[in-house]
Amino acid sequence: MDLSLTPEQEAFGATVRAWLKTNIPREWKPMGSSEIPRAEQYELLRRWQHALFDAGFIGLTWPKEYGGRGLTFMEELILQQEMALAKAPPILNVLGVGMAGPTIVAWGTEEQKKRYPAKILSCEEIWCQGYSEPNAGSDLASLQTRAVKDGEYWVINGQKVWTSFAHVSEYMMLLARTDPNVPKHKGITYFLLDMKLPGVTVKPLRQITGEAEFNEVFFDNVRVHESQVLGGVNNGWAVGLTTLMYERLTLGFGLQVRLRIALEGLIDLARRMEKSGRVVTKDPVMRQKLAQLWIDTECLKYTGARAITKLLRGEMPGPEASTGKMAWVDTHQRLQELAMEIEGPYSQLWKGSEWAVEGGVWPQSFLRSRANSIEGGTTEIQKNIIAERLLGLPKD
Amino acid sequence: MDLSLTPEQEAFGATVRAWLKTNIPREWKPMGSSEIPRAEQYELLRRWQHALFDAGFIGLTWPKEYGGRGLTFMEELILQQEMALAKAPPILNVLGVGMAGPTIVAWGTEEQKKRYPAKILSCEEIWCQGYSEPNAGSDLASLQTRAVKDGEYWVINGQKVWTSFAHVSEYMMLLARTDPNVPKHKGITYFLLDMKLPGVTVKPLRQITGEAEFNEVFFDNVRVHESQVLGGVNNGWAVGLTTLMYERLTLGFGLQVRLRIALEGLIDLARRMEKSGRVVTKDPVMRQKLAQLWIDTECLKYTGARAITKLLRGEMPGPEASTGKMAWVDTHQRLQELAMEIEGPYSQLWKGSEWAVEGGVWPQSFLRSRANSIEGGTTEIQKNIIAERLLGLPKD
Amino acid sequence: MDFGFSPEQEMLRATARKFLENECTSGFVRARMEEPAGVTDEFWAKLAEQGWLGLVYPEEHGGSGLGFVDLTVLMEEMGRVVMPGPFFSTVLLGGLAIREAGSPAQQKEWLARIAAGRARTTLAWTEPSARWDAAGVTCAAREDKGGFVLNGTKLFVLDAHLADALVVVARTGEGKTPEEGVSLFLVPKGTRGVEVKLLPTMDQTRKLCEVSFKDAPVPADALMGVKGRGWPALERVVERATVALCAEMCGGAQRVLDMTTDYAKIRVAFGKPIGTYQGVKHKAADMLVDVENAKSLTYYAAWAVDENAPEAALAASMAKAYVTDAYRKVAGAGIQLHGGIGFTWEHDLHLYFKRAKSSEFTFGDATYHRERVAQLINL
Amino acid sequence: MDFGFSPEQEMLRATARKFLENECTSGFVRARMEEPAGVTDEFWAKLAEQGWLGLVYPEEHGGSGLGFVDLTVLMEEMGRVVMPGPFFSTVLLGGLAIREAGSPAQQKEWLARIAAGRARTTLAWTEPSARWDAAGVTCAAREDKGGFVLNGTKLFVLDAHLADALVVVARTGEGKTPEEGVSLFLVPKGTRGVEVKLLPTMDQTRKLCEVSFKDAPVPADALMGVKGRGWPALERVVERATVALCAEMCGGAQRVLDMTTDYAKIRVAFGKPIGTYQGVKHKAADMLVDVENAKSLTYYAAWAVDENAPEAALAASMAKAYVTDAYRKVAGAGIQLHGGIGFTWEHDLHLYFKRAKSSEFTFGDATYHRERVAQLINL
Repeated sequence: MDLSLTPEQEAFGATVRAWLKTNIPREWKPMGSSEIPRAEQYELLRRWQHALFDAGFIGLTWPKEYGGRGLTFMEELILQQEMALAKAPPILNVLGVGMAGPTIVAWGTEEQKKRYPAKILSCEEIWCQGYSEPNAGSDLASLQTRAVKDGEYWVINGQKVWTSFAHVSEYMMLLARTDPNVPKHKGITYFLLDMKLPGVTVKPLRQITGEAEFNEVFFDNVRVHESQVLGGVNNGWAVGLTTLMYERLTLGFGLQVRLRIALEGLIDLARRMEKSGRVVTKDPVMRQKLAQLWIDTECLKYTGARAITKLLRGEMPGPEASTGKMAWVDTHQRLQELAMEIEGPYSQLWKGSEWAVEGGVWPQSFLRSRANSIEGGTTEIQKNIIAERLLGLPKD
Repeated sequence: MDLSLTPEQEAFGATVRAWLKTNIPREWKPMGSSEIPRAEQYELLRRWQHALFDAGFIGLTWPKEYGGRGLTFMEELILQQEMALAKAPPILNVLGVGMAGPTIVAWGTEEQKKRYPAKILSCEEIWCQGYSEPNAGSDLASLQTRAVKDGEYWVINGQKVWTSFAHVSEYMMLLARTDPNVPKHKGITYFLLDMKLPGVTVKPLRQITGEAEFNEVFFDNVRVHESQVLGGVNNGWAVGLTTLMYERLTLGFGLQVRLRIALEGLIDLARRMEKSGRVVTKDPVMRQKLAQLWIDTECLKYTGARAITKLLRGEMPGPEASTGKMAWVDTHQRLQELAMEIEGPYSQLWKGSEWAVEGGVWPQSFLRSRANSIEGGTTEIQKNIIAERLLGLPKD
Repeated sequence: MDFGFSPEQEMLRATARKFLENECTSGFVRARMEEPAGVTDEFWAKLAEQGWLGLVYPEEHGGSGLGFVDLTVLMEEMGRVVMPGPFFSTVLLGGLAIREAGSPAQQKEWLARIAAGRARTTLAWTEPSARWDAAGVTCAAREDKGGFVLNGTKLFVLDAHLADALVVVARTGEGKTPEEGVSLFLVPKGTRGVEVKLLPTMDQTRKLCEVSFKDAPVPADALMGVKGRGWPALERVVERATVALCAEMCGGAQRVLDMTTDYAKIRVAFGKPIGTYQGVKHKAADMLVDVENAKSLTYYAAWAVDENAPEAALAASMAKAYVTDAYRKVAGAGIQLHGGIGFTWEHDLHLYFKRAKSSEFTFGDATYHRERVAQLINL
Repeated sequence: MDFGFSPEQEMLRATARKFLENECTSGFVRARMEEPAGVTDEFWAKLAEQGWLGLVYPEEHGGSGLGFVDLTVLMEEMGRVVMPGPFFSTVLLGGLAIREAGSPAQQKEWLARIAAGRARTTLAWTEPSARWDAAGVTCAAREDKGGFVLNGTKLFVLDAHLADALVVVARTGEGKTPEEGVSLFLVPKGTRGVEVKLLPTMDQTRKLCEVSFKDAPVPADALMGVKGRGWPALERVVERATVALCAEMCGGAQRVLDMTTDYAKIRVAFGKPIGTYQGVKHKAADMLVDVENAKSLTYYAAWAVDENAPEAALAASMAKAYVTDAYRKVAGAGIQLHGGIGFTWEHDLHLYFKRAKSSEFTFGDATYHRERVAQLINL
């Protein structure tokens, strides 16, 4: 057991650090909370990701022939940590890099693998994820969007929801039902869908923060060529699952470090704010809460290190990989609640109030954090999965 | 809405108070925690209950003709409060008074009603409850103890478990299966079982406190006369449910006041103990926990008052009656956990240690409190019941 | 002892339920959220017509002379529809302060107008320090030419932009304790040197303002009660307003529970209504316990303030501590059990979630009130 | 970076698992609970034979020279069977104190004997004040005739009744800080004026004693290290022992989770295994998260103390705070999910539940360590 790095890894970290020092855009303002790309930042983030790509600091674990670096998860982890410490901007094409790319690399034809991954990394083509539907929330496999074969084309009709980035995406990872006459998991196909095809309509979905980070996407007789099927007809459930597993792991690294940034922001906040005339960090009750968040945040790092160690050893990730999301959600939501508690009445002041603390960023990230326990599988579903897959408890 | 009492009720309270002042046995030592009668106190408690009976301070709401006073729940509540304030000993025949008596009054033949209730109140005959079985925990109705008709007698074979007081009881409320060929709720009969009948064997069951408060009871061809059936053959489920409802309400009054006594004991403890050289009640973190317990304990009182008001008005008790047990369990278990936290390392010293705080009573009541969320229906089952019966959520 | 509502109170509830379901629909609330006023003159007139603006004021001042238990019923119903507008600020803050501390002339001048819907008021108390104790009052009232001159900044002032008069908490002097020297002033709209600025808020159904005083002159008769002795009256007002707020929160929490159980009965996942799953059932049961307990403590507190019971302050703090946590938990669980739909702007859940949050930090959060409980029970 | 166990460590785990399953059965544990000794000579000899008593001592003193990560593996396995007896007190408290603070002669005299199973030791630190800080050390060591005389009372001393020598924390003087003036003494069994009294405990697998000193004379060479400078060494010992305790707790928690999931698969209610119900599933998932997180922090702390990393003290406090809560919650949930059977003496769950509780209050509870974390991160 050893948490220290090899000289080569140290050197890689130093290279990243040095590069970040001079390349983080001046216009970028870290906001002291877990950050989700916001519409007004898209252009800046697009340039930022392209710069990362040019420098070779993205897609580290992807094969070289498809635009990656062919490195290990260790370098990925080091990169993520350095980015976090430097409070670097997030990646804009997060679903492309975290999900679409690895899935295409895993399941794609040689042609697909040559066509898509590199442009995902460079942010030339942004991807969104077409999984969720209004009537299939937690029960993803009950999706109803239909694809019917017509010559060389599939004709798609239906609706997706909660589609982040749909309005700026070039492509969508689309799950559609191609055989309604078999059990629900078996009749689903995974399509690489061009968002500019006729019949695709994107409608922003306003959320409780007042912003429209998500969208509804409607398909009205959208004709997709059969070459855009990924991993074979009616094999979409298996293809989609790969992505989900991969998503949890790589997003996991990033989540922990961004949580750490948020926590440092919170502690700064606590040092500045007062309750009943006493600085918040000097209040014994608040110290307990802050310390617990510190412990929980650090814990995610070591749980992550255990999971990566298994990956690096070529073993299957164990329970520690799957519990990470639940622990992250719980910690992040508590962190955001505590920010509200620290701000007290100030938490009520929205951006635009000149009295709002830090421009009102915390109330907004607090509201956004409520979705953490819903998006990417509700906490309830996560617990079912953990109980059934990891603990072997019987299915209902 | 009015929490104050009528002059008559005030007078009744004064009478009780005056009587308690001179009649609480000198040997009785309140122990500062929610109290369960302990084996070594049985004789004292038997005399105590008989004295209460002679004074007319028990069975207040029972009909006069069966040994009761024919009063309302209001007088019962006042009585319970005065007993609590005076730190009076608990009632020994708690299952007889809380469950058996009211059920017999509700369902019994005139003969049964003349025979049993008065002796329950006077503590001449102690009752135990034969519901739980080893393979029918939460799923009570799946009980397997069999009763087979043989002439005028029913022949009982089977086993009960978690039977408090079985070793000192004269009678048991016994649920046994009399028809195995109908759905499980429909083939159960309620018997008034004489514990001295041949074939009844009581075996103490040691629990995690080291004491044997509960028993296993075995039936080996026990012959019970058919006159001992209560409420009709195969009607036992309905009869048993009455008792459970009644139990929750009347035990509820007592539970709240005993919780209040325990809380006062806990606060006394906190005033005496120190953490890192500071009196516990001056520690801001502990003050939060103590205040929360105070609030939760008081809350039970007002929730109870709402339930009683409905009873007094002749309405069905609403949600507030059913949520009481869950809230009580949660509050009491937290109270006991807090006692351990306050004692710190002292919580490890068991009775017999001369360094043990208050003779080691808290660690023992802490351990005992773990059963609160299991006995009388687990918290999980309570939540199912609340969700289904009160909120109307669908059954599985 | 009778710890339930009277037939008259149940009738008030039924009337209020029906009125608000018709008049204060989700569409109405959302329209008001987008506007500075947060209320329409028409709606306000109807509240007056119902007699609710003067519900707890004496009949001699045009009120109905009812008590806080009655008000509790009304507040629950208002919370149930997250009613926007200056009801709370006018009736429970400004108006109640006038009732508690105002001179007979001030009461006569203002209460009847409030009850009739012809005047709106509020309380300018907290400052940028966001303190709830007397030490937080630093806004200065200096005696000058037979009157006073106010200087300082008040923050988080509810609906000040709508108020015809502000009750201003200011310091006229220093004493042995921070409570000494606190005075209340009745400052009408348009007073020179008073600037009101509306601030964007997370809970758009509650409008908060900054009120700044720059050498604002007020006449001697603006003083409410005895100079430097305003704190006890303020405490009484806040205690009562806190109880009313708790009732409003109870109503909101109950509504979230109702919406959630309704949804759990119809939303299907994995072939069954989600309410079939214990994961949902157990959370719903927890919500019910929270809601019922919240009500018990609130009703008790309402009774205690009505009776001027010695434990009224304790009862109010117990209620605020519990109800704050309960509403926050219930509103959060409501969103969680609704899943994605509960996170949309379109669904009403966020209105409750945000109201729960704004209420949490009004008059002190749960931690603050637990510490107060600890003090009041002499820990 | 490699944050997993080595093949050798995995082998140690397999060996320990097999050995303890055979030798430290539930029957063995229960028999030891009933006796004052809490261990048999035979069992102790076998621990020595396995090389575990000297695992973390240098080879020159008969140990294996392994580190705390190796020890973590062993402690997890010992916790898994709630192993009774003076392993913890001898190896992690007395022995480690001798290793950290003892003179070369003291180390030579004692460590090899401990490793060989021929001597048992413990640490007499806490007093009736139950404080974990230096201010809690009031037991007096007065210089007298070239040696020292001890007076005072130590409480909650693990296994003192079995110890061949006590490491006694006593005060030889006052300084600017409470830490100054704290000294350590190595006091062999049978020293005049030393009285050891075994106290009945809730967790019968842990034997606690009162040790009182009445003018107990100890020679000058009983002093360990520099007079008045014993506190830093004691802190190091306690930091390491805390990490070892956390590992033991992790092992216990994992075993409770295993028992509970096994039971949930076979226990039937309402016609289905209870593990089918979300009420059980979700609790079990929470338990798993607690257990895995507890391990992550413990492994990190073990690595940090092995490396003498500057953050070792922080890592130890983070681990103790988290693991304490985790084991308590997991053991409680284990009983709850077992229902009635989990509340019986016969079932082993209570052994874990009680060990969780005794461990909670050993070296400070979660609240204490969270405050320490707050200090160490400069809040």
